[in-house]
Amino acid sequence: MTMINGTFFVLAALLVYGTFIIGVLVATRSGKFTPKIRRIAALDSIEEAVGRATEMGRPVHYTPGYGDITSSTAPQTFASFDVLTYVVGLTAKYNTQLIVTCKSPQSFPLIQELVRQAYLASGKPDMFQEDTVRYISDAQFAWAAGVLGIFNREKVAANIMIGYFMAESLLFAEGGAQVGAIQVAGTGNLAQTAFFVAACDYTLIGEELFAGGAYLSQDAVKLGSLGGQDYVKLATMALISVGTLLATFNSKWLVDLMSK
Amino acid sequence: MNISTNPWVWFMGIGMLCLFSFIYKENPMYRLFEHIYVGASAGYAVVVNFGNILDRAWTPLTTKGEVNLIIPIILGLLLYTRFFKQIAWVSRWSMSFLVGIGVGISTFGLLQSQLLAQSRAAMVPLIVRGSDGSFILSQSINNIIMVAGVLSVIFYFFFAMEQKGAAKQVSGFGRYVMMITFGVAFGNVAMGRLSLLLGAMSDIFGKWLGILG
Amino acid sequence: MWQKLQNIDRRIIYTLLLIVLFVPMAKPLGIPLSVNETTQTVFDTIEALDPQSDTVLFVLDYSVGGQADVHPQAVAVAKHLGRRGIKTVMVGFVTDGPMFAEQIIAELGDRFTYGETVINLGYMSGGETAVKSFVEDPKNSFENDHRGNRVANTPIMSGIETIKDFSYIIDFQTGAPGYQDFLRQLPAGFPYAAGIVTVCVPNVIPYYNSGQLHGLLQGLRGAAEYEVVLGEPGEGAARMDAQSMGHVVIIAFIVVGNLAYFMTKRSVKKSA
Amino acid sequence: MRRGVPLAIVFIVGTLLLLNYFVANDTLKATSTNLVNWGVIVSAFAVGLASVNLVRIHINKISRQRPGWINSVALVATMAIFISVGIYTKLNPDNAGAKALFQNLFDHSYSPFGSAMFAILAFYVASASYRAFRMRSLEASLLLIAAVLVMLGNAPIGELVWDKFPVISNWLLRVINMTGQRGIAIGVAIGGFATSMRILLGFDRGHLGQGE
Repeated sequence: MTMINGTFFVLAALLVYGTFIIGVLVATRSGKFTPKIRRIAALDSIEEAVGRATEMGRPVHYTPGYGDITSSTAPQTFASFDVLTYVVGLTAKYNTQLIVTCKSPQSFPLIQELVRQAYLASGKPDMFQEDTVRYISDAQFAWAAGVLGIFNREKVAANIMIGYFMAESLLFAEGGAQVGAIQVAGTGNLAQTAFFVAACDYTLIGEELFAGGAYLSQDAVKLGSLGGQDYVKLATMALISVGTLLATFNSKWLVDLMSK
Repeated sequence: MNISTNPWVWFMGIGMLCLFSFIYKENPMYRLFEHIYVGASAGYAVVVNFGNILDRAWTPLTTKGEVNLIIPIILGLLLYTRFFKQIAWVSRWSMSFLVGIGVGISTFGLLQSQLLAQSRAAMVPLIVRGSDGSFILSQSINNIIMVAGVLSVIFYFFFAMEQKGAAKQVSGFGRYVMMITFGVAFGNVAMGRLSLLLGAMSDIFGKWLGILG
Repeated sequence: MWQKLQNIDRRIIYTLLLIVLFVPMAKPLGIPLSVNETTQTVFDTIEALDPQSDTVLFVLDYSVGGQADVHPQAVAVAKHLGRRGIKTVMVGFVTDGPMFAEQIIAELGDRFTYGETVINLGYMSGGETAVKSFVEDPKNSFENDHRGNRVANTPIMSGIETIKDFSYIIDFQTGAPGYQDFLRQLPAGFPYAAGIVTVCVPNVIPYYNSGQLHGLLQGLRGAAEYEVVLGEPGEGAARMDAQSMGHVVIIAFIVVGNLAYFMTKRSVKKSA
Repeated sequence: MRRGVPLAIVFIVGTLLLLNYFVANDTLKATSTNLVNWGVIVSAFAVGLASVNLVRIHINKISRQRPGWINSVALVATMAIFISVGIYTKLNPDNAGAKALFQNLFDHSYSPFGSAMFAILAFYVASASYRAFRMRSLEASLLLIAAVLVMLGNAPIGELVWDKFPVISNWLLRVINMTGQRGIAIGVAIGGFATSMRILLGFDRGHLGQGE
């Protein structure tokens, strides 16, 4: 067994950063420490959005986006599931219809199960219908065409889009705005964040997407993980600062080490 | 060029126009072609995946004796236990298999090509000198902006910290950098999107109606 | 009135955009366009080739989805090759390639003689593996061309033994396989140029700067620039004019919206 | 069985795949290639499951004659045509007629309809920038100005007005845009990494549904 060239530093990072995250997580779970999370306006606004849909007696639309669970987009999809669980709870509380549209056939059974169980946990199993979670198509623009149709025909009043998105982001954001829906969005795909920022009412930027689960559920495990992420960021900032100073003085020591 | 006499091209042209009509208003013709399109693509997905099962599982299993392929076939079939309440929980095995794949193949890339490669690329000299040792002002300024920008954007994402005072200023600068980034991204795709529309227009007006071209 | 200009119906914007795009497509305006050095390189290289001895490998690695940017480039370069009578061997490493090759040959039929100055070898599957095997043995990679002729019997292929018998490779691409695959498989320093989609430009520029690419056509603009140096305005130039007009409309509406916003704010202040 | 087995599957499959990136070992490599291939096969079965949901929703609409049921007929019929022609072609690869029919179906519906929906984005870029780009705050102004400068740098007409537009837009793209993207990418990677770790090690079970 030999290590593949150029992966030494990655392994070191995996162990060190992983220890930060799991360490803080375990400390939080055992009640030794509780990170206090700052306000994230876009996440607060979800309740407002669902509330408004309730007042208008119109449905809430949720989509976890283009991403699936078997590729590099998986973490963003999982982050979306956390927010979805919260949204199901809200719609159960307010008795508001929820429509979840889904592009990835792989995540479809997971989403269906998640929504069904979340309604069960909220004591409203009857709110889960066969057409609550809808697989539309795994072709990007067919799914987009279907979602735009749903916006118009079912008069969606709140549109929540959290997960990995591609070019359909603007179709949804602009299409949602045209039916007057209040929109909350978030994606880790940088190129598409721009459209969400421009066209939606509230947007989760970058890593904020991954804060949703902890922030909304106040679950100790997730809060701890979020606290651990801060330490990883601190370490990354330190690493960049040291590397920059070394580079300024013509040393490539760190850059070389990182390639090992 | 003349108007096309090919019925397939007519179907294509009418379908495209009906889908385009959505930008005016959602209407019965859009609805019809939306459903045709969804049906076509969902059917196509079934065909492609039927082929996948046939080529990757069934054929090697039955003709080459690759017995291990019985495992994914069983896992795949177990997904359908969801239709039977009593044993529905078994489908979780298949789902967790997929989840395991997702976690297994995304973690390394996140660390190596995203986190570490980007950190490494951010390490640039703050004082840039030419090959003859002369100081290059413009590049030095660019590099200082880049390092300060990256650090403050990362700082913006600290969650377990109230952002007040100096901290607020730093993360505020990070937010400004991000806003310009988003503006650039938005402005930059305008061209690509217009290209696509021009392509679609030339299909409709050129290939089908024969006006352009 | 300013209040109204803050909320212009989107359909007005769409209609204007459509008209403004359509007019230059039907009748190009000829807005002057500066020509990138990367485009000029491709033109100069082809201009310096000798119709007697040189053969160009014309690779069509683009799919239907990305053709809007790249197909006009391929047409413009093919026009140049045809006009100069340079022998052109077309091949595709994506499935749609041969179809576009046929389209180009049909459109420029009077500039080429099939089998003598142009040939469409067809599609070779396997991505980078296919590129590798073609580079290693271009002569025997195809038995029959896309039209079913025996490749060995065609005059154009009679002079081709190894990849070095091609004087220039130009590869029009929308993704993989593309420049990275070719640069990995070709002998170092081989004259290879790429035609790419606009969104890829930032990623590809470093390869041109490092000298690995002998020319680069950048998106639809690259096509338009090529038509300019060629002196034959075509689809690229027309669409580039349309691009300009489209951008003008978008920016104009942003300006109007902001003007209206500030004027309304001012009048609200005044009345308060 | 209900709780332990799924967590074990995630851990074993995930760890094997992750390990394969670090260690050069033929058995491990073969195993992970197999696992990924199995993933494709299981995913293929998932497409069937999802399609059942799609068809059931529309059959329901048709049988209850809900408003718009005729569209559901179109959907189910198109789907049936694609599936039957496609599978027939797959099983009889030598039948040129079926092959051509399937190609025509693809080339004249699936593919161009996708381009049509994609092209709608050009209109939406225009309306979204008109609606959203107002100088309400410093942040909104930065967004707007950057977008307009880049548009002027890209379109030839901008260059005609002032030849420095491409220079400015290039600088924005190469310096500021790069900086912002880098910072955000690092954050996203950290968040994604933490999520993956929680799931891999079984701290997070939300994806398997809560309760029983």
